[in-house]
Amino acid sequence: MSVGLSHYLILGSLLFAISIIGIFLNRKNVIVLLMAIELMLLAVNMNFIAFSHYLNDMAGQVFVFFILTVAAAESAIGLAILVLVFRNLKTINVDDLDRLKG
Amino acid sequence: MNAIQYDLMTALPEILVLCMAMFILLLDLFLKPSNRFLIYVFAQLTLLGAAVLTLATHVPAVGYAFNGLFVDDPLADVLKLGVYLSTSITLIYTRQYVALRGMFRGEFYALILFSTLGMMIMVSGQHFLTLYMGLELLSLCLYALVALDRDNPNSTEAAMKYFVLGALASGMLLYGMSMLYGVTGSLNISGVADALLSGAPDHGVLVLGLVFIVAGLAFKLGAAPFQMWVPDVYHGAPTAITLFIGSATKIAAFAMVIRLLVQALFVLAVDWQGMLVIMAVMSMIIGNIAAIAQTNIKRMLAYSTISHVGFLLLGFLSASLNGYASATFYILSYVLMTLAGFGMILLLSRKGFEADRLEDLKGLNQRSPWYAFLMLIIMFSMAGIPPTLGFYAKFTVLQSALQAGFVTLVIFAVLMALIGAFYYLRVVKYMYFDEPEDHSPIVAPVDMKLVLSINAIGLLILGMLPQRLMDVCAYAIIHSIQ
Amino acid sequence: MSNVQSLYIWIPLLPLFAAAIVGLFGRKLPRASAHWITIAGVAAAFSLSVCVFMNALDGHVFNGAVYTWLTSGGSQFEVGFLVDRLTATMMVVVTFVSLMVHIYTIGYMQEDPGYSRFFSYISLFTFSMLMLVMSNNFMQLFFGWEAVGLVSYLLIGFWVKRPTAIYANLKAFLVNRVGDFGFLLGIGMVLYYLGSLDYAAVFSIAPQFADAKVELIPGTEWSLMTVICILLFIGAMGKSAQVPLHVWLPDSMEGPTPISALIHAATMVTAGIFMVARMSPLYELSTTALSFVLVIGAITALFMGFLGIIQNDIKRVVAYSTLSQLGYMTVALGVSAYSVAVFHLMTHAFFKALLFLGAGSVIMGMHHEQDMRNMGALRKYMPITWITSLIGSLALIGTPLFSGFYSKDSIIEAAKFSQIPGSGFAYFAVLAGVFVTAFYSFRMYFLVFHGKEKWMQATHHEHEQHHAHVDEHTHTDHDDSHANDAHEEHHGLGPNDTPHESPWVVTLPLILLAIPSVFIGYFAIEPMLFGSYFHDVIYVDHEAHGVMHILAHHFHGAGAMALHGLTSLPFILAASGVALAWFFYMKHPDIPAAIRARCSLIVYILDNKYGFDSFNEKFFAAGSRFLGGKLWHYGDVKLIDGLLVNGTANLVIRLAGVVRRLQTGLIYHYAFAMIIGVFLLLTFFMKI
Amino acid sequence: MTDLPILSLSIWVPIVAGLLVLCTGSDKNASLARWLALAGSIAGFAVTLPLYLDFDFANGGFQFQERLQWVPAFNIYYHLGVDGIAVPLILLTSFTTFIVVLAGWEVIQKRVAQYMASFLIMSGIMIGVFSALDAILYYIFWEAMLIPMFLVIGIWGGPNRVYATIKFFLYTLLGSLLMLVAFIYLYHQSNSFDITEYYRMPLDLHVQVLIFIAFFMAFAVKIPMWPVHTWLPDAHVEAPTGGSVVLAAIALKLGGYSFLRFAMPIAPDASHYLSGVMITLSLIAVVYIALVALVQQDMKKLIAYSSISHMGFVTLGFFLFNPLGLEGAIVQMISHGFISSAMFLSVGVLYDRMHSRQIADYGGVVNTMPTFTAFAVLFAMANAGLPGTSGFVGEFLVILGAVQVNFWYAFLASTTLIFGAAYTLWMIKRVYYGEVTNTHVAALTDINRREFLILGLLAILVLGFGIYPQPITEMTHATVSQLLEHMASSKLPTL
Amino acid sequence: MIFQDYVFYALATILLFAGLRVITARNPVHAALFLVLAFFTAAGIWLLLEAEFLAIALVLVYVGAVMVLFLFVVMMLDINLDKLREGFWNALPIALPIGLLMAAEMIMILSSKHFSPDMMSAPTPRPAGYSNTAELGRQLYTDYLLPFELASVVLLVAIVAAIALTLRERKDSKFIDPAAQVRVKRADRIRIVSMPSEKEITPETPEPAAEKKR
Repeated sequence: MSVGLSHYLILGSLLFAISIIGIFLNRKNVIVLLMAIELMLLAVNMNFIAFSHYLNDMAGQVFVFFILTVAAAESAIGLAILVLVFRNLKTINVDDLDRLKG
Repeated sequence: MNAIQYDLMTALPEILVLCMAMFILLLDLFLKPSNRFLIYVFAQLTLLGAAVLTLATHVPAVGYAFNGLFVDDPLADVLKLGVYLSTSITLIYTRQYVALRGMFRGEFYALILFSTLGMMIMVSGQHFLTLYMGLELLSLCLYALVALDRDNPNSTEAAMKYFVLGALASGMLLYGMSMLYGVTGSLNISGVADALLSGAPDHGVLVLGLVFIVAGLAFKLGAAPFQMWVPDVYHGAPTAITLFIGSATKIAAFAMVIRLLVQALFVLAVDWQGMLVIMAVMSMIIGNIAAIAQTNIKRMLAYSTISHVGFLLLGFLSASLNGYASATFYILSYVLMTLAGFGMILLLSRKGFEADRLEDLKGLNQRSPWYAFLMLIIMFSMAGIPPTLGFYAKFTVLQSALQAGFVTLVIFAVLMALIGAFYYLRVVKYMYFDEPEDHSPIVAPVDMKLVLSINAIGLLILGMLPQRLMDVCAYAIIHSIQ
Repeated sequence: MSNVQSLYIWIPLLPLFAAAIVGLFGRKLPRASAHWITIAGVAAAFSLSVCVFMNALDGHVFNGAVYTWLTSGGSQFEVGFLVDRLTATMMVVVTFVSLMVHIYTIGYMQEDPGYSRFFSYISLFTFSMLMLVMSNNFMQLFFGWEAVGLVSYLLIGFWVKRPTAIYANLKAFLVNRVGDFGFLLGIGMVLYYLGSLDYAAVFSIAPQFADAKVELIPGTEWSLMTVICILLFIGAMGKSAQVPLHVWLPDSMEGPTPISALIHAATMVTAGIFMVARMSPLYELSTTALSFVLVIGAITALFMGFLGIIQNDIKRVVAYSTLSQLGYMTVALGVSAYSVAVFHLMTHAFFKALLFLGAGSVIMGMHHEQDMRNMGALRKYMPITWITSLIGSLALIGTPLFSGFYSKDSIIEAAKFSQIPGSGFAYFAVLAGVFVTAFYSFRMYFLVFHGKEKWMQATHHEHEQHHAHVDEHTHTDHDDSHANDAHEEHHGLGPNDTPHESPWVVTLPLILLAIPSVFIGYFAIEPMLFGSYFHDVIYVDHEAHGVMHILAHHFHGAGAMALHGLTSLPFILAASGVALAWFFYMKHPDIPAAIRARCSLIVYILDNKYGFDSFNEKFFAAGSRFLGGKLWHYGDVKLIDGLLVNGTANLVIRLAGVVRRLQTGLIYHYAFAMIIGVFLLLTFFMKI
Repeated sequence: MTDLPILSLSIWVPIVAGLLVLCTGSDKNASLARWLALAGSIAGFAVTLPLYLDFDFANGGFQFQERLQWVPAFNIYYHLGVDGIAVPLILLTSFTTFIVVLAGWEVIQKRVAQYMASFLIMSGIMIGVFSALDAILYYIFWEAMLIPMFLVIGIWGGPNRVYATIKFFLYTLLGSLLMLVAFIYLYHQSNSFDITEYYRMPLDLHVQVLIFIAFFMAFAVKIPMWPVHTWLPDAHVEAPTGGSVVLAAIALKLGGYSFLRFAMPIAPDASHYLSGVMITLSLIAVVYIALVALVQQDMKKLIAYSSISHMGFVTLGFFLFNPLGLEGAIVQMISHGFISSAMFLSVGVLYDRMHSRQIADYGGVVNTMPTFTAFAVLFAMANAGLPGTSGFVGEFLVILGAVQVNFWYAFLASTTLIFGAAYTLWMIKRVYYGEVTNTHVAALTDINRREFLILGLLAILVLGFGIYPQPITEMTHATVSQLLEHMASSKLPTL
Repeated sequence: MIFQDYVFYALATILLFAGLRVITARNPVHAALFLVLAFFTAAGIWLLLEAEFLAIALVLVYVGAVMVLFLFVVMMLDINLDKLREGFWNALPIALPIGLLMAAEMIMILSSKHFSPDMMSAPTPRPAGYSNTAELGRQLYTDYLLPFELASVVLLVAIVAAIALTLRERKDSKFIDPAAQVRVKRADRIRIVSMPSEKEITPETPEPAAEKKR
């Protein structure tokens, strides 16, 4: 079976599924949660690049470029927030982040 | 590729806001604390200037810029004006609040302006990429703003939740976009629409993409089941930021819905209608019912927002211009109500006192009949009782949904509105029927008092004379969507 | 005669104005003005009524509207007058008795703090009664009907502090309302089927509906006229206290005596009789209805008489005699002898008013002691009262030549000759009633005016006994501080007091009433019963109900009738009744007690008035309250409010708790929700 | 006819007056607020008078029409107009406002301006309901009325006021929201919110039935009909006297009026189709509620239940579809306005003095308050439907009308003669008659001039309309016959 | 293209394995490292797709910056790892079905005809002189100027936000601002108070509390 577009897309969807399972499993550890989200973005990027390649259209790659950029910025802010959380609550255990509920 | 269009004129307001935001960042470094208020003045001037520019460049036609990535149509102008107005009002309401909490800093205003920019981009985005960038710009600013009250564990927790879930939602949105890109071969909204109209691309993949896009949008709007962040973030964020998240950003999210679902994916209307119905129903149930159990006003208003989003979605169901116009009317009305509602909380809060519990409103009528009256109007407006703006807002969306034949859904919606009325009434109850526990005078700057009064009374006046606002919405929709 | 017609409106209005003036400003005006104003009003009404009466004797009939009350759906409801001989007769009787009572009241109520109020009420009553009798349509009839009920209510409860009085007035009103319930439905049927409420129109069209049927209960057919007549008669049963709606009348004796005379003997209670007489063109169309009327009347006549025997309260004896006499009148109606009924109504009005006022005079003399067992030998102290009461009693029992004889004997004769179903029983009942009437009337007479002066031994334990029959829950201990009010309490005479004759304002009406009680029958019988007096007013279908013809055939003049009466069965019965009373209460006063002890069951039944009161109390009053309580508790509070309204609210609140708990505050749950949301959306909308 | 926009004046004069009163602010200016409110209410009454004086009795259609474009996007007009049914109710409203202002004169001591203003504003709004000819305009007035009433009960009410007022609000809101849905539906059918347009529009039976049910929910709650009546006793009991008066005298009439204005003419076939149900519910209200009233221990509750029972007559009259029933129902509405006001005011008079509404706390009031008792008995009699009082007229006509439809309807309806008298007079007996039962009663003082004036005015009206009700029916006559004519013709689309 | 297929399968396998390890690794540090591995393999796959610049950028940006940042944070924060892993597998009964079902659905959809090689055949390979980087750059600075500018703003916001959130002046630090020292004026340091040399003792009127405290 020769590798075609579907393969890349399926790879992407599997990554996506893994990230989802990851979110479920690593529910308490925010850092791994963020990593799972990174995986999800990776899946997206995979899709974009595959499409871009098969459509013969650069737009997809451009999009990925920006996703990478934004993801970097996002990580910075996210980790800053994480640091704040740790400072204020002395934990990053998600279970302890339940002051706000109901 | 055509000749690249660098029509900077079209994006003049955005450019102004960007420049001013950076200017404020810089200015903040050189200002003595006693002159900090200049930042505020500049921020307000920026918004004013942007409004002037938007109006000045306004034409009743669709104009593209940046190679079709950016659009300037009447809808964008109207929504941008809404963004300016609500941001400006936000700044007025929050000035004292942030000053008392040590947040009166350049970063705050810069971030507000950056997020305004993000919203403007979202409003004017004509390309998935533009929309995404605008969205992320907004989101990143908001994450930071929510956490800006650094030593407050509630804010931090709220920021953490907002961030994680926001990132997840972005991921979903992107996944959806990637699918659409793959099927249509275009990232441009009109390109997608054209591709969908011209051929019969793979419907299954389209729906797959659609599901993820809808999920991403629903998150931003706060529609169930993607609403979970709303109460916690509204509650945990500093009230000033809550006000901002609750008002202006909803306009941007709304714009994105219009751009993506209506303009790009109109062909899939049958599919997204079904999704919106489910989400509308769930939002109305969860929003209205959970709000009843709240003791915190911010939280209650968060749930109220969710239910309002449910109503807002009804406007889209008819998939007609009339429906979009009614949704536009609804979102603008909602923003005005939310501004006033949170404004009232900000008015009552003092240094070290948030005034965000329902009990804090006890006996407001005795402390200040005028503000109690204003809050009364706000609450009845939110409940959709005439003669307030909220009534017409609900009326327009209900009529558009009924026009589309969703009779059962409309009846369900009014029943939910009935449940919703209960918790608004409870606020009135605290204000009017209880004796005050707190007799401290209400201290606030004059401009805030004035604007708040105008804002609340405006709900009443617009409720009696809604035609102008309706005209604006209809105008914006008709001239922007083919 | 337009000058006479314009007078008509003033006849009811003058008493009304008097009532209004005294009622509104009575407390600010001098005390005496209350009676002057009202007496002037009633006197004027009386004199005008006499004019009208004379005019009517000339054969003039007036029937016209005063104003249009309301127009609706093609029906005009008017206020108007029909003045014919029947009306004129009633007007004269009403205004005359009313005038007498007004005068009498000056004496009777002298010390009462509600003096002006009382005059206002009785004047208002005169107005209402006149409106009732003068009406030319059903609507106004109903107005008068209820208005007299209102005044009756107010007057029975005149002494507002007395628990018994305010119990009695409520009871009177409600029982009357039961009657009115039927009456109103009857009016509704009349309007619907006969198309009008105007007497003239209704009477002229009624014969066309003689055979009409209505289907009230699906599958059964009823004669329209029977339904209408019975419904209307139910109204009469309430007002004229026929069994089983009689229960209010004895209790109404809680009111001041003058009104007992005026309202509960002479006028208001006869409104039902008047009404049926007025409706004779309708009743003649339904033998079934007449039969019903007859049987009810007969039962009332006999069984209410029995109750008179065991009463010790002087007013109650008279009250039961009134009930019994109303039964007689009803019997007369039932046998289509309407004119006889009206005739008896008239004579009864005089002698019963006389008896009541006499009783009132006795009560005054005894300082508001009403128990006959504490009286005796009063003829020495109150001669005028004694003589007039004797005349009244003689008239009541039907002593020949007295007015009561003529009317009562005619009824008995009419019952005897009637052919309609139930007439046999009725004849027996009225005959037996004669004996009973004579017995209890003279029992009262002997106990009060003859025998020993028993008030000397009277003790106040009687006081309590008096209250034994009153309402249970309203009975509260009387506070002696209120006893200074003369009319508030029953005192009786102290051991050292002696009864005294009443002032002239009291005795004058007695005398004036005694005159017609003796003579009116003799003079009126021929024109009223057998002449053309009621010719165009009362309609009798002589083919079907020919009683009057037979009576006329047997009638040979008033004098001859009296002579014949001496040998007739009724007279013998009456005489034996009197004799028995004399034997029991004068000769061997210990016999009644012995009988009482022997026939405890019968006494028990009679004491409980056949159980009507307790049945009503337990079944209707308590039943309604029970039902209402259950409906309220289970229907409103539990089901509608509890389950549906608050239940829904609670459900929503509980749901709110559940939804709220979904918001766990944990990021991962939120993320799960989002993912599951996407998953479900995808699954639902997935297209392959 | 004058050229003045009488209806607009009738609506806005009291509202503006109310706002002015509100501006007097705190209780420091209480007496100013009172006088201003009195002047406002008198002015409000005065401007409604031309409606009667200039009324064209022969015309059954709408008069005094005003029509301005309002929200062109939805073809909503500021369209006012009245017919013979609305005018008496408008007059009743403006008059009752005057009474209420007087009644609250000394009784209300806290937040006087707000109290007075609420009633003035409410008056304008309710007149708006009676005169609106545009469905949305009507709806706005209809709902807006809830707000001041909500506050009145909640602020000045009794101990359980919060429950009562929220119940009142939500109950009524439930119905009216469904009505709104019906309006929108009709709008989509006709592209108009003009009520007269709806009258002409043909509709399928099942559509009519649905619309009728939606209207029914709104109006039946308001009237209220069994089984959606339970808000009323609570609201009445907890409301201050003025609130009870307005609720009973006018608010309930909004429902009755609306049946005539909307439900019946818009869905005539459904009305006929469902008339059996409606009559059954009405009769349940008459009988069931009367029994329930009998056992009430609280005077206001008793009167509230009596109101429901009387309103049962109104709905009964409507659905008999004959002129007697219909006019009887209208007269009943007007007369109930006076009588229930008077009854509630009477309770208010007692409550102001003793701060109890429990029947058991009273007894022998007549001894200390004779004048007042005279009034109370008069009104009780009127409540019991005594001829010569206005209470009789409506019941009489409705019963006459009911006989023509079905004897047993009339039979059940007539039981009110007994039950109505029973619960009213039993209460009178327990409260007013008898010995003075306790020291509180002994300390009572008779009514003052102000109270005398109020009760006297109402007494005159109660008697006046009892003796001469023709002015009301004269006014409604043409409208009623036109309505019945309209009802007689089917609106089903002809195929 | 057989070779490329093998490469694809190999890389894909590693990628999926790395992904799985990311989410299951006991230690967040290991997770981060597996993520790095995943990114590397992904970059490899992207090379197959002729997205050379992005492949390099992924490694540089992500591995070089983001992942390092992750690791930095992980190590900086003193975290009790065991606690975080409590009940780790509890969620599996939900996670696995949902994840797998979702994947199945997506795969079913994505393996549609539309994406099959017949419909969307692989483009012809680029000529040797073709520069993916140049092409990307050209588009970035022309067609996608607006997002490019926005990206810069996003990064600026990230900087500002990160600083605003985490930079704090420690209260216990003894930092002295030299500029403030230079700028100081006499009036800031001393205050001349004129006091009467003698003062009557007035015990009745105590001094205001505020002054006393000062």
